[in-house]
Amino acid sequence: MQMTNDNETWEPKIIAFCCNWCSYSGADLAGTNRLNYPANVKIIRVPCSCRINPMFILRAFQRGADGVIICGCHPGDCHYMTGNYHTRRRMTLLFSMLDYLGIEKERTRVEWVSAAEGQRFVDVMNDFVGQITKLGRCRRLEDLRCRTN
Amino acid sequence: MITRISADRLPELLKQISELEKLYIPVDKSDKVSVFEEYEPGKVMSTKLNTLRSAKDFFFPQVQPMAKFRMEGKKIEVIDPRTEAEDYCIFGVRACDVRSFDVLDRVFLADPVDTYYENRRKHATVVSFACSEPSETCFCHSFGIDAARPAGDARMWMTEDTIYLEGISGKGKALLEKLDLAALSAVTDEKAERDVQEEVRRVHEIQKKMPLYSLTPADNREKELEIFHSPIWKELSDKCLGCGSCTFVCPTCQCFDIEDFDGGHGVERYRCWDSCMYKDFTMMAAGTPRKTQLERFRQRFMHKLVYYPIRNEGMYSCVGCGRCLRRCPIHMNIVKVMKAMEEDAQCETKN
Amino acid sequence: MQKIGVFVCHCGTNIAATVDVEAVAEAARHVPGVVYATDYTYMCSQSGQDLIQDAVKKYGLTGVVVCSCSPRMHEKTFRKAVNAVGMNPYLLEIANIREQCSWVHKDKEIGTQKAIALMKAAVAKAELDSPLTAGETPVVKRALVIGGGIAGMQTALDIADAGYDVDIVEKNPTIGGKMAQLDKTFPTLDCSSCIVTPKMVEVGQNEKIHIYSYSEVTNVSGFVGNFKVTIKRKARYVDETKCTGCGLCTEKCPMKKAPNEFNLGLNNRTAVYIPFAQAVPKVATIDPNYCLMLNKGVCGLCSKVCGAGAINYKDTDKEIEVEYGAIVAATGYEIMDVSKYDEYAYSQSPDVVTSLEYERLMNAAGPTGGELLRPSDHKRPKTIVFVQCVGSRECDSTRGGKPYCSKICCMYTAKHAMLTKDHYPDTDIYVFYIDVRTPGKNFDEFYRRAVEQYGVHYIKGAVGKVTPENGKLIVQASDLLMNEQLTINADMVVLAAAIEPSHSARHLATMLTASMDTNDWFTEAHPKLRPVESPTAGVFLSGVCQGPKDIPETVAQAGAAASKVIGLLSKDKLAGNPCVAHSDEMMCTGCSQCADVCPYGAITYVDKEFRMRDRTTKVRRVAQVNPAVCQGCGACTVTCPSGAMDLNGFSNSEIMAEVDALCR
Amino acid sequence: MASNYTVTPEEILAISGVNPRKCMKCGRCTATCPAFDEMEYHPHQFVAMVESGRIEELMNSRSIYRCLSCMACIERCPRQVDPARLIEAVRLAVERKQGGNHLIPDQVPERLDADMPQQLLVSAYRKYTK
Amino acid sequence: MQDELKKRACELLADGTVNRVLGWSAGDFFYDITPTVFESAEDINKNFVYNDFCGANLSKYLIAESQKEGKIAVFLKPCDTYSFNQLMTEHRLKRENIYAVGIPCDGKVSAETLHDAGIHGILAVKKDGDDLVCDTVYGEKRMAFDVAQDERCRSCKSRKHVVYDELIGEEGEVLDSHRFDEVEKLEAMTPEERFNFWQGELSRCIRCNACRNVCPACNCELCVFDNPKSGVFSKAASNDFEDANFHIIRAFHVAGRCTDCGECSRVCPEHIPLHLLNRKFIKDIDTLYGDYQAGEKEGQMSPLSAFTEDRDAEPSIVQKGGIR
Repeated sequence: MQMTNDNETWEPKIIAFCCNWCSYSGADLAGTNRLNYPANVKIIRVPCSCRINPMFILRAFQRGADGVIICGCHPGDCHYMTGNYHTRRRMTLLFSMLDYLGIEKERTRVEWVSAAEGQRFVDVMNDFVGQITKLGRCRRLEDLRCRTN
Repeated sequence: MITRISADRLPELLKQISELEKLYIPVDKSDKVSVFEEYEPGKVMSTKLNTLRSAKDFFFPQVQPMAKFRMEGKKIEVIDPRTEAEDYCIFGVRACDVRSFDVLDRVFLADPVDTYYENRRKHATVVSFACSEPSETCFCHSFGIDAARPAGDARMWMTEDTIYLEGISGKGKALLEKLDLAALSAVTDEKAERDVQEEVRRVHEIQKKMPLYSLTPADNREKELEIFHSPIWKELSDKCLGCGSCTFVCPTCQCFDIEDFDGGHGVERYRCWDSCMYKDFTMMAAGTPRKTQLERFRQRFMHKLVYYPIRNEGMYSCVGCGRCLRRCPIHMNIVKVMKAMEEDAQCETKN
Repeated sequence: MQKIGVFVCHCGTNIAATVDVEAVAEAARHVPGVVYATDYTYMCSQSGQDLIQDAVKKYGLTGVVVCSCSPRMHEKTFRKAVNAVGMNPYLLEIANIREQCSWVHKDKEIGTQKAIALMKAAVAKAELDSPLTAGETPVVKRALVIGGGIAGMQTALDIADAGYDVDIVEKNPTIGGKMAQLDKTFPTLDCSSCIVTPKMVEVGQNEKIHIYSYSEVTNVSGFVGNFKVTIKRKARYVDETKCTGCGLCTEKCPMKKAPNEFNLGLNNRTAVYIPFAQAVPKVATIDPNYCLMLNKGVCGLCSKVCGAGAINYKDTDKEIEVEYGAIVAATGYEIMDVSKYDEYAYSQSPDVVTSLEYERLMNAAGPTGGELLRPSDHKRPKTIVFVQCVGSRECDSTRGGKPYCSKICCMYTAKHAMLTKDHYPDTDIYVFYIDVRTPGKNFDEFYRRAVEQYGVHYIKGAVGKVTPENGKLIVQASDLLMNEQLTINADMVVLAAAIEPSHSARHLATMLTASMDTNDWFTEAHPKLRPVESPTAGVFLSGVCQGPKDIPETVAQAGAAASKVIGLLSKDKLAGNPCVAHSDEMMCTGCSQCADVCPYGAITYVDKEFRMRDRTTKVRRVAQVNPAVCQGCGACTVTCPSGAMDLNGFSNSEIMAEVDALCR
Repeated sequence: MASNYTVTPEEILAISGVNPRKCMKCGRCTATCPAFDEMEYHPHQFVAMVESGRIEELMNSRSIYRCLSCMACIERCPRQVDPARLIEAVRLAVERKQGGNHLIPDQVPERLDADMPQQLLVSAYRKYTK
Repeated sequence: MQDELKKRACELLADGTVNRVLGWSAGDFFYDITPTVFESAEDINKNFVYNDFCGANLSKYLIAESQKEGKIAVFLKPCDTYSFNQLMTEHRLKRENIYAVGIPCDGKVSAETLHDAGIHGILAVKKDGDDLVCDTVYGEKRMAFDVAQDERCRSCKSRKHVVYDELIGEEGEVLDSHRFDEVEKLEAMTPEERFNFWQGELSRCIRCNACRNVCPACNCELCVFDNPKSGVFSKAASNDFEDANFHIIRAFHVAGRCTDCGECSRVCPEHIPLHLLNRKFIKDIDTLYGDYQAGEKEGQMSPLSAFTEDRDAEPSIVQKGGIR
């Protein structure tokens, strides 16, 4: 591992999976209202939070993401009725397992953001980026072959 | 010329070697786990019979980077990761694993030479370690290997209080010469020779008591097709889980696959162990040549006991280390296969 | 090799102000797979779309990425545009560089870098996009309404009005439902049967409507537009086509001890019966539990008197299978069994009645001919206690209590109190309430009338115990406002029992793969926006089966359900959503986990024969997704351990390619 | 120590294990209470008082000793608020305030005497056999 | 016990109940046990064994065997019956082709444990009271049976057979095991320590797939890691990520389905305590969603497919050390 003094230039990479119906619209609303949040957050649109396979989250960490956040409709509001209930169980268990393996629980998060909660989306992202920045680079699941250099 | 040193000087001996070149010794990580590791002062050499993984890793590691393709936009640059290896010493290799190097050499060093293997192989000095307490799973003697007098560049015996060293090849002798043996109060004398002879005799006596002592492989070079079509394979392979543990712990299995990994900025091409027991082994667009577990199972054992000897003057590509006997989840191991082949052959002759 | 075109929109200055759009286009040109990239002021304008269309033709593009506003804005626009020049619309991807980039970042450098990353992710996904075509299925132009109460009748009438055939399946011998049993309706106090019986006649006479009375749905298969429904026609022992409903058989029948369901068992009827005078269809039914001929083989009187020769003792249950395009559940409600609430002595005294029983006791066509007489001694009650919320709003379900408010009790109790006072002004009426809930047009006015005009004693508090004693009912209760404990010697106690879903609803929901809440009310597809649709496509909800409602609400929902059905039946073919799950049968193990999580019941299993690599064949159970039913949530794709399930348009490899690109 | 002991509503809730906020003020507890006439505060008031934090008043009231622990209110309560449990908890709080604590069942027999009210025995019996 | 099983197996063949018997046979030693299908009484009398080393779970073999012609008898130890039920739940077995015989088990031993304890040259093993007595070339060696047992047997969850057509011996009970103790120890560590622990263990993984191929829950037609189209295809554990990724995904795929039979840890040639991953999921599921034992009943819904609308914990419940 040769990246010792790169923390000055280091910017966290954060992948946000957003469900199409609530959270992606919430993120759009944040834009419509011209609310700011860090550019480190990159959003991937999925039809429902229950579409998110643990493989995607591990993949993000492999490729150098420092935090992964999943946003879905509030429980009870899922466009597909039950999707986020599945997400809730799956991700609770997955995050617990990741933490068990030493991948700090602060690096993964699930938030319920509705289409009306543009401000909340921004607050959540600001908070999450801050949290990841404090934690620093995620090396524990990183695949060095994916490094730029 | 055998040199004897007091056994409690072993750490100093190791330290001396490590000052000359990189040194690898077997280390016990726990009761259950022993592995080859780079020597550092304070590390204690394992006297376990065998490491979990075989010593083939040194020359034929599980993952061997072969090339890198760096991509910048639409430009591609090819990078050769090969660099000349430094000299290093592998200390404490058992007789069976030492023989496995010969088996692998005949594959990788035959024309065309595998440069990745050759690079690692030619820089290594192998110091073998005679077995003092063979186990019932050991059957190296079946393949003409003397566990009590292992091959290698140099060899070592260890009794309760003494270690004995002997150089074999030029490389091995040279290494021993470079050591300051006097500082270890080493003695080279007749007693050393006698002690070793006695130790070898003792071990041979023990071996005679082992259940696998009488196991002798038949020379099957003439019976290739007969064995290939034998009914034994179905029964044996039905039980096989097709997991591949045997191939991965085997010191002589040398199948590999070449894969590309796209890391986003470039592609890394690497070679990694593969197993002929896998259903996707040598998968091609049209499928695989061996479609059933029977064919795959047969392939592994035919290769070890028939095909390899045919091409290598009767040399088997099993060294009797016993790892597969211990690790196969369902104990469907090479000994059972050898015995089934033998029984089958006897039936044939009777008929 | 893919040939991708990238089109970067300025959106005036909306994007261009914080994103260097030219730099994004330039960066795109260096991305492997991209053969053309450009930027333009308004990509969504006609000339912008022309630009895309020209490039598709000129460069033979295999994929298009538009970097612009949210896909929720213009994905459809651009998909239509590329489709117009022969490209599959699902080969187009949007990179959202406005809402999720230029509008949320201020620094142009940062904005540009992020826009480039988003563009690359979209390109990565576009490279893996495959053309998708929505499947089409024909629609059977016939609807099924399950339940013939006011909800079912209204839905059927509205659908029939639009010219479509409708069948009603009703488990009772007549349609009409609960409303036919009511005396008056609140808050107008108009006669219930005067409203509902003309509707029943209208249904019976409508040539587009076919009534399967005394029938049940026993199996449902298929999916939206193409349901196959098995209807069991229970043996009636009377030929519907011959019976004229003259009623002669019911007069002659010697077996007169069958409890009269229509009057809730408050009196008896004959073994051959017509539930009530205005029944539709007006056809007699023989009750096999009581008929002497069917049980003992002696009698046969009805057959002898029937001039039409309609009686058939050898009748058996028959099953018929009918195809429908849409199904409406209108299964209504039942009154909860209050016998477990023994403190109210319902099972100890006949003078403790439920409100529906009280309704019959008040009804001119009821067992007492409309005169209010208490069941035990047929005397007129002088003091009547009404107990509210019996079984409703309960946390504890061990006695069958319901956590919900039954909604209609407050109003019908006020109605009962007033009607009673109207007929017998000297009656003392006490209503023990927890809350009085009167939201609705003219509802509170109605309730206040009971208090102010009629002097009904409304007491905030509950009844603790009812003890039958010497022909009286000793009611022990609390008055919370006065902070005192009361004892009332009542002649009758009327329990406002909770209403609960029809007991057959759960079984029906399973057949329909429609979901239900924990109380067995049908769940709507969206609680706000799709209140009359079930989450299962093609299944609609009408009336109380979805939750407690009064009559006008029920009728309104029935009409809404009808309009949804009409909307569905008006289509000749249904175009599906192509972004649906599909299973790779070679990999599927048939473990059923995907079906467990599918909220739509879109996954079924078949035993399929496979040719193995070694040329043997093997029969395996594999999952199949019905694309007409699947809505594309993707829950199954994650639950599938072998990765056999994947989602079109959001495949595993596509999402991972996006992850890779964004992490780069 | 003992005299400084103050009782918070949270403590009452922890002891009783019920949530008085679930009460919808139907009054079934009061309607059914056989000791109603003896009480200054009635079961439904108990619930309201605990909820609004008026614990001290309750502890000083004789009403809590009028409860027979007949559990009729628990039986009737539709919301699982179980007033009798709250009353029991308040009684326990009083005892704690006096420096006492839970009795263990073995200590009960030695404290029995002829003056002990019958209802206390019944109450203890119910408590310790649950 | 062995004789009783042999007798019963022969009877079942003789009376035509079955045409094959799935049991165990040994090779040169008493411990190199191989699951074997017997077709004749002769074969059974000659080769059938049932001893302390018969740890192999036979239920997975039934996936293929029950598809074949005729009925097969299978001997199932208590923990194997859980796997059997789970496979039934997942529609992987043809029940009508199986005759399940429940047999007792009081803990199994792997020869590896003896070897690792330095007992070599073993010629025979006997049980003597609470000890295993090994007759070796180097003299008699003793080891307490408790210590010699596989980890999974020391923390045995159940001696009860949850399914069988016939039971030989006495029925046991579900035990109050301490199988989560090790998991709890790990949870109590710092993330750093946990990470180092797991990296130390998982980095030894050689991706031989023994854990996967022996696992009754891993019965996919094609594993995602063998499927070039899955996006996670890879043959080698080329680095730390791949090591962890394989085992996390595998544990997740069997979560809610893993019966904790412990075969994965038994067969791992690198002695990686894989059961600690599966048990973490089991423990979390028990804590959050109520006790659930996969395979306890046929047709159970996996807790990962089920949910409650209002009682499920939010993912934020995961605190340091996961769910405690």
